[in-house]
Amino acid sequence: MGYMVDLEAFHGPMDLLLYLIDENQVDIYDIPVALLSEQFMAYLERSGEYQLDMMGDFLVMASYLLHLKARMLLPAAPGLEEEAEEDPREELVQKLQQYRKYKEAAEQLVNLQMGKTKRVFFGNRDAFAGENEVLHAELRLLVKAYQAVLERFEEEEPQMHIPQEDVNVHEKMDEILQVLNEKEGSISFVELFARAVRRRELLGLFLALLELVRQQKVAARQEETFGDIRILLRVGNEDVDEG
Amino acid sequence: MLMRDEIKAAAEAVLFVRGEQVPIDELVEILDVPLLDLKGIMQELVMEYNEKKRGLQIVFEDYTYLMCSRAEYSDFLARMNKTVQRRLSPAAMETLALIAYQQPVTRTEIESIRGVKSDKVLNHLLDKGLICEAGHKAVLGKPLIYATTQEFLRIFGLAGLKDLPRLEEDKKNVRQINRRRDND
Amino acid sequence: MLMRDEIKAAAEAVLFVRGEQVPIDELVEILDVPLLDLKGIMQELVMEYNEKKRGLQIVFEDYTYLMCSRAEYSDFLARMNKTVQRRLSPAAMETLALIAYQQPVTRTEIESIRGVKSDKVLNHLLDKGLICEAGHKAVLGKPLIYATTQEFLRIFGLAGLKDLPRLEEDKKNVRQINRRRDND
Repeated sequence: MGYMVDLEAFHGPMDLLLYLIDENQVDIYDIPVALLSEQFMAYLERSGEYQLDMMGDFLVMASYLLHLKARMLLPAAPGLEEEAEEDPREELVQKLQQYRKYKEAAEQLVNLQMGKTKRVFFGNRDAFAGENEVLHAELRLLVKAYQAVLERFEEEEPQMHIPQEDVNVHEKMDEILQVLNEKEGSISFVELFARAVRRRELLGLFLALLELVRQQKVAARQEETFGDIRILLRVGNEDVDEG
Repeated sequence: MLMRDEIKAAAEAVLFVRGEQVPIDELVEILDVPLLDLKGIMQELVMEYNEKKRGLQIVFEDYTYLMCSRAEYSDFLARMNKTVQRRLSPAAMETLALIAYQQPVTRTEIESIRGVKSDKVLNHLLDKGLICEAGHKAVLGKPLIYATTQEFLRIFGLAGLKDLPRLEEDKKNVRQINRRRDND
Repeated sequence: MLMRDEIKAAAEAVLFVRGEQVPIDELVEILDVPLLDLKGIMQELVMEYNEKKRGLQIVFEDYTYLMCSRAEYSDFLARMNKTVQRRLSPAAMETLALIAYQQPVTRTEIESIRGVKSDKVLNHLLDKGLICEAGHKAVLGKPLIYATTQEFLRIFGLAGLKDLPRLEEDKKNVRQINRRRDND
């Protein structure tokens, strides 16, 4: 499996996850979390260049899947057998279905736009715009247009390409611990990953974080599903208190 | 004061030239006819268009009137319009669909469903005039809420939001989850 | 093959959506009806519109059909105070932005940055009153220089040019552009 994967083809982690569910022909109500999280991570590792700002979203999902996998491995608490036990995957299933609903809705909208399904057409308002027209002038759009033209202009200039060296996970682990010490033992996931400049570095940072969690040197806390995660430095066995 | 037929003809002319949804209040002002009278007259006009199976129709929704083509003729018109259609990226379409069905909706709600940061794609849709900021939600932080625009209806050929294609209800799905859990 | 009434309805829909003169040849192609048949059918349709004194009419001229409002109702149309919002094309916006930030600037300078011919878009901006000719540059050939107008400031809600948002990278880029200009 040495081929490169184009992560860009998936417009987000939910899309990739749905793809993997289809690909494995598994039931959405009985997701094999261990298998999917493994494949999900494999995709991230094998993916080609990808927009950095979106990589963070994929990593949030990856950490959620790993967390879910861990919960699935825990034995059911004794004495609670009579109560209907909640499947830890239920929230994910609902999220996936909700997402799939809008993905399908988007396809229906495209069909409407292209006239593949019956639609109406409005009149041609451009034909009659006379003296009553006002220009839609928004300063934000003006600034954006200026930035775009300058960027285009810059692209034409020859640019230096710095070769990328590989990222060492152990170095990254030290780096995370150092940052946590500087930040009094607590940093947000997003803030931590905002430091990374390159995709390989992001992935290295993420693997380093996983290793630190495994070694129980840091703890990760997520307040809500897909919400930001706080990384906390552990002192002995106690979590450092926030704030 | 105008005759009934003249009012109809004038309303036709106004709706035609505007080429978008015209609020009934505005029509009252332009035609100088009392609201109640106008409502009755417009109801007749809408029916006349429907009876004769013309190529055009007048649709009343949300206190606005819209003159647009009848859906039966969408094949001819789609063929004709092909060259001017611009496609949105899948990410933009997905976000737009979400807003269309859930509106009004905040950015946080959009991001929680999509699982990705959506500020760029929202700006793109705002720039295209397909969505607009429709006030603030009355919760902590008063986040902006987004809604679709007339331009959205125009591009996707909808006479109103009630014409959005029906989606499979997720209620059915929730029931399925519960049943399955019981079986396990 | 469509029925006579269906052809009429489809033709109505096409003329409505186009809102401009549609050549009869094009109508033949879109509706897939032989020219001679179509001529007869369209003649009937034009007459129906005229008989009923509707707000709209179909005008046949120079082998083109045009759907438009009837002159009798032009007073109402003039009364419409609702203004139509127009957007500048991306090319116009980009050129305007360049002039706003780099003024006074010559056409050659604009074209060297945009990388495309810009005479048409400059004329468009001049017509709209957003830019003006602000004298000549004191170099060989004495080219015209362009600057933004009061109207530009008014519609973008700026008290003066110094209120244009500063860009972080601005200074660097200006230097780069100047360098490039000197090299040309």
